[in-house]
Amino acid sequence: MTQAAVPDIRARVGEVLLKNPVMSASGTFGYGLEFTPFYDISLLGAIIVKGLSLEPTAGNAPPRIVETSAGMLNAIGLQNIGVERFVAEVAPRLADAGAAYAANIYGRTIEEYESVARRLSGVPSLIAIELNASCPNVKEGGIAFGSTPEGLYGLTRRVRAATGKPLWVKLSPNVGDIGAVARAAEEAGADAVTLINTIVGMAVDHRKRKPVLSNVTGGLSGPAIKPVALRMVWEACRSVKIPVIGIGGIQSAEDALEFLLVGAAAVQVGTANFRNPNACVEIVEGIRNFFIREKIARVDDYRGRLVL
Amino acid sequence: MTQAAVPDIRARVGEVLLKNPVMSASGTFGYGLEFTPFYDISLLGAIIVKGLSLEPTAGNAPPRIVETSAGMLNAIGLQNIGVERFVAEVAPRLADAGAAYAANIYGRTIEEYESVARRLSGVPSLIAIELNASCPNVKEGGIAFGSTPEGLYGLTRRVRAATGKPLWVKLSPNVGDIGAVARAAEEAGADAVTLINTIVGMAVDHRKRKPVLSNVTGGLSGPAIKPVALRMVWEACRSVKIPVIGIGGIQSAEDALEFLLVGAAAVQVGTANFRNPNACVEIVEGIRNFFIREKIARVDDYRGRLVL
Amino acid sequence: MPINRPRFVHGKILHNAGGGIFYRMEVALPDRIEFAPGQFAMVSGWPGNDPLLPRPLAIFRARGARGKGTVEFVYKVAGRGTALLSGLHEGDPIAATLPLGRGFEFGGEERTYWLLGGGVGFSTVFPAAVFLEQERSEFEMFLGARTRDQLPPRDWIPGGGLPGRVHPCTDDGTAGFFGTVTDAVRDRLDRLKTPERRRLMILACGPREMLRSVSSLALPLGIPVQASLENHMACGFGVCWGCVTEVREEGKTSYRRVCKEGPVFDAREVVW
Amino acid sequence: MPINRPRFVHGKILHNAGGGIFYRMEVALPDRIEFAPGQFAMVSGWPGNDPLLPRPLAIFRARGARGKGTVEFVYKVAGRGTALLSGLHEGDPIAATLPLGRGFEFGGEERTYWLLGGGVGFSTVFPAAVFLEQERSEFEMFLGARTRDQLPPRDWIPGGGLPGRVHPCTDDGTAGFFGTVTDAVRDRLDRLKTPERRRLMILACGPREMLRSVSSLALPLGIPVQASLENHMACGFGVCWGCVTEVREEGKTSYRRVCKEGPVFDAREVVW
Ligand SMILES: Cc1cc2nc3c(=O)[nH]c(=O)nc-3n(C[C@H](O)[C@H](O)[C@H](O)COP(=O)(O)OP(=O)(O)OC[C@H]3O[C@@H](n4cnc5c(N)ncnc54)[C@H](O)[C@@H]3O)c2cc1C
Ligand SMILES: Cc1cc2nc3c(=O)[nH]c(=O)nc-3n(C[C@H](O)[C@H](O)[C@H](O)COP(=O)(O)OP(=O)(O)OC[C@H]3O[C@@H](n4cnc5c(N)ncnc54)[C@H](O)[C@@H]3O)c2cc1C
Ligand SMILES: Cc1cc2nc3c(=O)[nH]c(=O)nc-3n(C[C@H](O)[C@H](O)[C@H](O)COP(=O)(O)O)c2cc1C
Ligand SMILES: Cc1cc2nc3c(=O)[nH]c(=O)nc-3n(C[C@H](O)[C@H](O)[C@H](O)COP(=O)(O)O)c2cc1C
Ligand code: FES
Ligand code: FES
Repeated sequence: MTQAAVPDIRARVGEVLLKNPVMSASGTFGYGLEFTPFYDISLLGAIIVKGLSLEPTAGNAPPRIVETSAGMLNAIGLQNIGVERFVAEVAPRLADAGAAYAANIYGRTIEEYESVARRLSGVPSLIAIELNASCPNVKEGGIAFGSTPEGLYGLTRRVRAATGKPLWVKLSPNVGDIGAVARAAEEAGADAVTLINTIVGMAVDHRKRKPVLSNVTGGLSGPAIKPVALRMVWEACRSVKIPVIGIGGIQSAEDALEFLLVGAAAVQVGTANFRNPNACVEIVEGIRNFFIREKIARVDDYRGRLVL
Repeated sequence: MTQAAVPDIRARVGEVLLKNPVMSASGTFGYGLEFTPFYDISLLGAIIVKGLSLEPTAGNAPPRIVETSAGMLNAIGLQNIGVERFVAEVAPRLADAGAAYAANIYGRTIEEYESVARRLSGVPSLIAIELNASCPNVKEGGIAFGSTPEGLYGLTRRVRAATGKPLWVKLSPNVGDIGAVARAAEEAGADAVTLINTIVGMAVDHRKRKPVLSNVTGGLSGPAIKPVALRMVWEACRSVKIPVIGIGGIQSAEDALEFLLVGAAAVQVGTANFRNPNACVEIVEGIRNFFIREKIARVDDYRGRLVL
Repeated sequence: MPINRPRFVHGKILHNAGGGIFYRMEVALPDRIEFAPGQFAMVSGWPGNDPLLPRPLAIFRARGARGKGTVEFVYKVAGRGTALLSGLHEGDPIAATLPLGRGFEFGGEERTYWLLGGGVGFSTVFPAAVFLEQERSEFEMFLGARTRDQLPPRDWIPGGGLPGRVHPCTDDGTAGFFGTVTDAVRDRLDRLKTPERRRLMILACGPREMLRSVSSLALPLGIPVQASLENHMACGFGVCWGCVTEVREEGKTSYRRVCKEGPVFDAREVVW
Repeated sequence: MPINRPRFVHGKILHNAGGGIFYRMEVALPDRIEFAPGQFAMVSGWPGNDPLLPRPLAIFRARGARGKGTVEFVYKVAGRGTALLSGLHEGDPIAATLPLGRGFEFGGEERTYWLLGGGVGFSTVFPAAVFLEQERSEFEMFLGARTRDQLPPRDWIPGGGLPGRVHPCTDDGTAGFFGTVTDAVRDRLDRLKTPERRRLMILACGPREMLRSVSSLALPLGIPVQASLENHMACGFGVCWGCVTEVREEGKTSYRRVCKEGPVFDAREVVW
């Protein structure tokens, strides 16, 4: 029982082999470079950059965020610099930093999705495209695609055809049957599914009698949603054969291990970065230490080993 | 502007007029009598008793509960004394205590629902029947009925025909389109809809590699879910004409006011009773004081007055 | 009016300090409370909703006069809630619902008692010791810990001064009896004469495994065992059905609420 | 190495005590920090996830030597997070990300400065006063409060001893100038000679309405105004895009992050 002195914590997501199973979540990690004062970003499994669109996007009017119990609502409205500037200015610097990175993308139409995917396909250092079919904030955004298996199937198939990069489809939790939606993505050719995106929520000011967010509703993230995310990831793992990337409320290595335990191939860490900018690397370290302590040799010796 | 010295905080739910808009939520208030050491239970708008079934039910094996961030998962499995004992032993004592009370009911089949509803129809002091079409815990339970508009429509119509009591239908939040489900209940003849029931979640022990709950999944309740509940109540209010009873994460008068503001006719308070057994009466007092301070004469002068 | 049936009260911390691996906290309350040994409180009052639920703690001691009271708890840091409690200071607010549950029942005058406390379980049996001392009943105490340092501080032990009355037991033999409480009980039971056995009653609180094994020793000898169980609780006063344990009565099993029908159960009924 | 670019550090509270309606907290850090006046920290470290997000607080003062430092914050209880901070004690843990944001920019030697602090906004401008005092630059301070009791304690004010340099302003006239900071500024601007105006630069922090109205007085006179904005923040270091404010540049408007491109903005660019 001494084999696991230095565990191998590399994680495989389809054809992509990650240094470790910990990625930063889109929209909570900027374009990655913002974290270089805190640590060496090449230490992460991967960085998923802020959702990119064809054109730069201004986003919603403030207020865009509000805290809730153990969570937060955001309605950023996908403010971003656009795919061109990302490819020209950011991608080379991420590559220079030695970071593994994927691009989260969205469009207002299928054609826009295709264009963004095509533009990114030529970036050699990009490891994958993550299709955000679920952002509940922008009215003309992903919501129509991600909320039914049919809509998601159609979108995924088209983007699948538009790019040779590994395609990860990020699922909305605002559905009745997450397994059915995950299967639709799988059937349409996704290489992996990522879940969950934020749950649609709302906050109002009972004195001013107004919504707190200018967008009225926003997406709930943070520890509050972890039990829901874990259940959905578990259901998705039992519904599809492609890898499942687990996300939602992860704050610690223990949380991340829970997602691996129910079957996730890797995890993403979002809101936790805000309170603790070192969250992602601390989670990598925590997983490594757990594997050492418990003498687990590699991720697949732990992953999906939930005993019912 | 001095009219509101003593505001009228009575709340109307269809034909039922409540002393105030605050009810205790089913499953978090026992059969009501357990609260008599704490306060006079006739002070509440209404008490919704623990979900009743045709026969006494043993419930799930422990562990049945686990705490999560700002929330808890439960998989009680609807342990209850059965409708007969409730009618014979509990109902008279609630009536004696001067309490307004409604019965939350469930069945494993439509016929069982009908039988429970019929049995309760003859209890004069019972103000309403709340149909739990959403409990996610018992495999043979409400989940099939509450998760699609069609299923809910069928169930509601049958129970509607079985009882002359006001019928409130309690909705599951584990659906893609809460408005559609609320409309189905309305079309089938419900007098009101109550939402939200718990959101399906899961907790695992990463060290023991086992689910924490014997039932594997459980229902998430508490402040963690408030933003989701508030959004769904808001959507339901815009989807149906019948009254909407708001519930989910309410801990304080401010929280309750938020639900009224988005349009709820009344609210229910669940998990908050556990930490503070006086929660319900404190919320009644808090609403009254807010109305006095803000010179609001009656509930309808505040209810649904969200300015978008 | 003294608090003798469940009430939700706000208090302020008077002291909260460690003693070995345990903490002892005294809280000022709006009134004196009256409780039965084995009863407990649901303690909360920290800011924010995380942790959300109150934590059950045995009532260790209560004092006070009309309109003014204090309650004491003894606890061990087991997780987030107790860690949070251990960080509170004098003057910080605390809320509690108390007194809750069914405590120990005492037999007639002729009874002698063994009080068994495994780990922090001593906090539940100490009030029984205080009561028995007042009643001038005969009792002995068995206190179990992994090692010497994990025993309760000597000056907390009621009647701890009386030689022969308190039997510390350590798994590693660093103090008192070398072995578990169960081992010590087995040892003593073997040497007990029948009349002594007839008078004996066991009141116990500790890990479920200890309660189970002690019961399996004592019950066949006709010695009644009252076992105080510890389950995770949401409400503590019988309305959530979250804390149940399986019991057997007249051949049938059913789920009983540890917070309401317990925490003290007749060990014969418990399905271990 | 001193902390002069964003780092996440764990500290321990040295003092945390009230002064009037304000609290002042000093935290021991693993190293000395170097910051520009107007920069801030994201403060957290309480147990549990509720509140979840850290709270932005201006860096009021920082001291220390190699491998050992302290930072001070001054705050007012505004809601749950600050209420929680106010209940913390000496020795309690604190976490902070710091130093963050773009602070004030100072002009050439010939400049004179007015530092405006509305409410707790003084905590942001005081470090600028300390800096200007070191530089032997000329400055005056206008401190606004609703009433006398809500002014910062006199002994916290840098250069507070110098007569004529600090101008308290109270809405109710109970101390200093009778009126708001904006009123006082209007008053003084009216009496200012052109050469004085040319040298003047305004650094301000306070309610948005104060910043807006001061800007609308000073900007038309060609007096530069640097306004430190306060928005709700999630991260504080530019990765969530939650804290944006609308700015106008070359005729076009866009959303800028208060935490990254700010909190100090050229008032000409802000869309008020
Ligand atoms: C009637 C009664 C009296 C008690 N008296 C005392 C006392 O006087 N002194 C004292 O120190 N303790 C006492 N306890 C135990 C005490 O309540 C617990 O130690 C405390 O609640 C733990 O809370 P925590 O937040 O510190 O730990 P938590 O973080 O809640 O959990 C501690 C451990 O329990 C596990 N756990 C959490 N939820 C569940 C679940 N649903 N099922 C199974 N395991 C779970 C966790 O994984 C963890 O390992 C008493 C308990 C009861 C029921
Ligand atoms: C750069 C910067 C520096 C600061 N420096 C200081 C300082 O040195 N001292 C100091 O005392 N304060 C300072 N503040 C303000 C301080 O951060 C806030 O007072 C604090 O975060 C409030 O937290 P809370 O939890 O106490 O209040 P909260 O409970 O979070 O809220 C307080 C009020 O804000 C409202 N609110 C909540 N969310 C939103 C939203 N998204 N949009 C609009 N309104 C909302 C709430 O309804 C409530 O009325 C600074 C702020 C910034 C941005
Ligand atoms: C401020 C913010 C912005 C986000 N932006 C995006 C985005 O651009 N694209 C996307 O797919 N998800 C976005 N998300 C969702 C997160 O990637 C993640 O799915 C969600 O927050 C749940 O994980 P968490 O609880 O760890 O934060 C955003 C979340 C937050 C909080
Ligand atoms: C322990 C527990 C038991 C519950 N049992 C029932 C039930 O029997 N019937 C029902 O309709 N809802 C039941 N619920 C759901 C609540 O009534 C309520 O819808 C939910 O908890 C959300 O409200 P809250 O956040 O205020 O608790 C139960 C909830 C809890 C926590
Ligand atoms: S803890 Fe709620 S019934 Fe026992
Ligand atoms: S607070 Fe996150 S970008 Fe400013």
